[in-house]
Amino acid sequence: MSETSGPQAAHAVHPAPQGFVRRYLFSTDHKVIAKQYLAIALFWAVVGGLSAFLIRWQLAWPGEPVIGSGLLPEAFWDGDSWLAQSLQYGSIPAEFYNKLFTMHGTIMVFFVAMPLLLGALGNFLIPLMVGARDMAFPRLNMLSVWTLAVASVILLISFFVPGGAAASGWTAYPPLSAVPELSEVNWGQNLWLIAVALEFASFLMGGINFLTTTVNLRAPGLSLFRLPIMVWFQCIAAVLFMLSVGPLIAGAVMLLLDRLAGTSFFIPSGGGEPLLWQHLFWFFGHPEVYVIMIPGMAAALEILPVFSRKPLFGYRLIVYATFAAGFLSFIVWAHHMFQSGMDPRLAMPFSITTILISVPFALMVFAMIATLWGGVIRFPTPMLFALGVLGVFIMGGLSGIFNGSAPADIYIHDTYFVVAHFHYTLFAATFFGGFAAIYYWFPKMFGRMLNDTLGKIHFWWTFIAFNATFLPMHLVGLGGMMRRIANPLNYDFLQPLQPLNVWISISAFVLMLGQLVFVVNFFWSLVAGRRAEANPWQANTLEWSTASPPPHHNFDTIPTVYRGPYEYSPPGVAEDWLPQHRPLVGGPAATA
Amino acid sequence: MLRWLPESVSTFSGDIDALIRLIYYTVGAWFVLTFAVILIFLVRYRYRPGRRAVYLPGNTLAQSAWVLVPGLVVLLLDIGIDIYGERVWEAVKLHQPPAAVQVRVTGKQFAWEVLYPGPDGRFGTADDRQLNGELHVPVHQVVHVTLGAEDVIHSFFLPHLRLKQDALPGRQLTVWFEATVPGTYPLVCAELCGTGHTGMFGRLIVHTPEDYQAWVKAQWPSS
Amino acid sequence: MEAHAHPNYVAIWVWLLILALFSVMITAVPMPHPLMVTVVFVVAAVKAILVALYYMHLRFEQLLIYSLALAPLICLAVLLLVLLPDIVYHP
Amino acid sequence: MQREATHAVAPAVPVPAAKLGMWWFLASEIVTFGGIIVAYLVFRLAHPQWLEEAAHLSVPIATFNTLVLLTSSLTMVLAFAAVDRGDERRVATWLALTVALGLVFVLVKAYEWRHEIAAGRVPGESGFWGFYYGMTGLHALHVLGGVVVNACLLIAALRRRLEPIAHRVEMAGLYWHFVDIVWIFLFPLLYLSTH
Repeated sequence: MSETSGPQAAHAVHPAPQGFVRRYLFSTDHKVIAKQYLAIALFWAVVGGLSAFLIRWQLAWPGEPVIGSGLLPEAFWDGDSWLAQSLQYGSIPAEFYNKLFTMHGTIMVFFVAMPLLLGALGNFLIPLMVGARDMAFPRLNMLSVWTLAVASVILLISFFVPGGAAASGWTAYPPLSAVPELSEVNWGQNLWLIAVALEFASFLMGGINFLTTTVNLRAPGLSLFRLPIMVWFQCIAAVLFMLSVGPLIAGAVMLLLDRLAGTSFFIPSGGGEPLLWQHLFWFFGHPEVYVIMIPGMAAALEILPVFSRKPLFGYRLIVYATFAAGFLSFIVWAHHMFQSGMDPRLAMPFSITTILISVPFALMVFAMIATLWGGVIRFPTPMLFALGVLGVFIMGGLSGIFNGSAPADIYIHDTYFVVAHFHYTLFAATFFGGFAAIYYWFPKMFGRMLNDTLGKIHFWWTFIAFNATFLPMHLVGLGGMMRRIANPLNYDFLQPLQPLNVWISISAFVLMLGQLVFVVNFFWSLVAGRRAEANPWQANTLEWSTASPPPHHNFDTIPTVYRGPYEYSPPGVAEDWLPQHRPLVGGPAATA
Repeated sequence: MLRWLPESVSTFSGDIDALIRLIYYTVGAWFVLTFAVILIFLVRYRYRPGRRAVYLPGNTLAQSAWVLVPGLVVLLLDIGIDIYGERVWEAVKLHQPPAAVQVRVTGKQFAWEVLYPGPDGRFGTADDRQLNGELHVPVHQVVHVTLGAEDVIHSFFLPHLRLKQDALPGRQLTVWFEATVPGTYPLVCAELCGTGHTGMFGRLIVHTPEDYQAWVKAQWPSS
Repeated sequence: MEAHAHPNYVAIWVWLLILALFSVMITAVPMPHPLMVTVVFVVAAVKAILVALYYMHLRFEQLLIYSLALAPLICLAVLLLVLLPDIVYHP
Repeated sequence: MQREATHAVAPAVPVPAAKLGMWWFLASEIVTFGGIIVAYLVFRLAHPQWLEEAAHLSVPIATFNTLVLLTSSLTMVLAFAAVDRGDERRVATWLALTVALGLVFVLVKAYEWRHEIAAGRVPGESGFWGFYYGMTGLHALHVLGGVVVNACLLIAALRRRLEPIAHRVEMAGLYWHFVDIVWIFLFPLLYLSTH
């Protein structure tokens, strides 16, 4: 950590490194690192999406050969290639199905959502938004992305080891995950634990940078309550992650010892306690949900004022509410365990805290709506996705009340209602929030605009197909369909739900197909998009005060900040925006 | 939406359904309200040339009231849901009425083993009988089910009775229910328990009193 | 470097040794087990606080550093409080 | 309303970035060690019979190791004080002592492990031994890591290059004292409170 002999060190101008390797692979530039995170996230999004495709295929048409598998010759399916062994003549056996949803959850939460929302957004935006030349510890930053890359490779290898990938769910409840014979997975689960632990290490390193950069490297005049919400939320997310992940790292080591060294921390036959893992997992797991969600919300909170041309309503209130939600997130975790056999007297206290947590999030939603009131609202693609976050998040929050109420959860727990609920919240954050951010900051990141027409097609396609997929899932859950079953047709009482399952699957395929619009738009705009000026959205925050894309050292001169980040349509100013760094010439000092 | 719930056939299933209904109408109202407001705002305040947005940072208490007051309403509704929920939870999971019938159910990969104590009403005696995947109970009688698991965690789920409880290896947990309608209902596993998870199910057979006597007679002819 | 003077590290070290030996010897004194455990852990906590305050200079740090050191302890206390009824005293 | 201000808003006495980063790392270490200690605590309370198993451990050896580690904290902090005074020779002496004491700790620990394993008390033997090896092993790894870091600093100090390592000695010290504190708790948790 020698690169920090003082707060001014990162404000020194370094020449951009030359050569492909130093410049793009082992770069210490936060902008390049952000793109590396983005690449990792997009790669895993494709893998996670493919696993989702197979999951939905199996649920709609259990046992049917996957579409297109007939194109491969019989001889291929007789062979012993990985694909032929995983799929039996094109159809999905139960043991492979278990691997699919396990890896889908793991990938989407740890290898898509976090790299996208924290890795890419946090890394790209924090130094630019606080007016710094780079992160406080650039080399640690590089180490964190490379640790994630190693974790990614290990997770990828785990698919191909004998016995295949982990198959005990992304929550990896022991004893199923602790004894190889019980899940019929051996090294897949070990590698899973190692990959996830490395991923945690990666984001712990990232978090150091988020906090230290924000505390120490802010531009002159940029007091804490002039920070953009994005910076606040990234820091809160980093702190939540750091404070909650430790026990699970300890738990992962213990589980690995159970598997490899013959201990019995979680194996009851040896005196262990399976519920302990669930406590450690969810003690981390619930704050983790907010680690993902808060930056997604922040993207929406950044974008709404810009396209409403209005200040963000209740800036401080939103920050305080998020602190409250972050604090509460440490005392709600047992709501994942109401039916787990934990002491039933614990249920109601946790039910109360869980339902209370709706209050800060409700405040945040109301503040977003209040921001729209009296605005001058335009609807380019980023705004559409930001509104998508708002709408989808309201749905997800409301359906959470069912799960949070312990007695209602008796019935709903482990059904598709839960699956619908967490896709409404996490999909809202990861994909709507992530796309909002990508459409909004793409010009800053790559210097070109994304095509707005394709963007709008992409939004409406995604929004409609998303709701068509996950809204009916609530009904399937109310009908009693359990999570993680490979074949609903096995159960008589689930037969009437099958048409809904088919509908959900078809909608999901349409949803996935719609993402091709984005892929085309992304790559086409990368090379042929309209060149972006420095501030295409007429936004106030500091990242727009420098060129698009920013030079290696971000700012030619470090800007001085005069006001908060959301001064849109301020009285006494001719334009309807007033950047943070622009002094008011001759105007009264108190306007902002 | 709520018509998708399976038929409700236990003494407490109605309470749980009522709670779900209460939450459904509460959040449904919020859903309609928020989306209506959002849509009205989006249309009413859409861009038109020459109009300038209102400068409203929401910093003062008077302005914050616009979000704080609805937040307070949310808080009150939350408390209401919790108070109602507390009673239901108490009835289902905390307070167990005295048992008329006792059985032991053990989950293992991948079946439910049901152990009946026999006419002497005690486990560990010669007249214990084990049936795989079949839970026979009389209607309108309080049944205590002592749950255990042999290998991994399973979840004892009776959708029509609105009863779910994980079965843990190394721990015995007792749940209760009282069925109100005779019939045959699914008994399934709701917690991932391995490759055969999707095939792990059995039946709950709720007998009329006469049927139940006949079933007991058939199982234990000597008594 | 730091603006403050260095405390007397050797004196603190002597205290640490005395406390360590005291906590070993106390286990040989006949007394009720819970009392002994309490004494042993209070002594351990005092040692830890001495090391943290003086060797790690927490006494001279700002609120931010303090909260980084304390917040994890609060989280762990919450975890312990919930685990106690569930793992130890379950029926 | 925020008034326009152009003055810098960095805290009056800024927290050095390295110190902030180090404390962040230590906080994450506290929750990690804390997680396993909390788990051990609840297991220990739930299994009174672990008392007898813990009685197999040697309190004199562990007491010796406790004194070794406490003393190494002293030498470490004296190295830091010597850095402050710019006394290069002393820095090297104190660092060398710290490294030596750290190695003594690890060797004694290894001897203990060998003794226990020879007596058949392996990790899988019971829950207690799982925790014993898990917790002391994790701790010993941290001691080894600290020894390596301190050895690197020692080499730099021997080369009379104090300037670049000055604040690194402080950071390494923070880490080393943290490892010491963990042991301060592991000692009573595992060895004492047995009789």
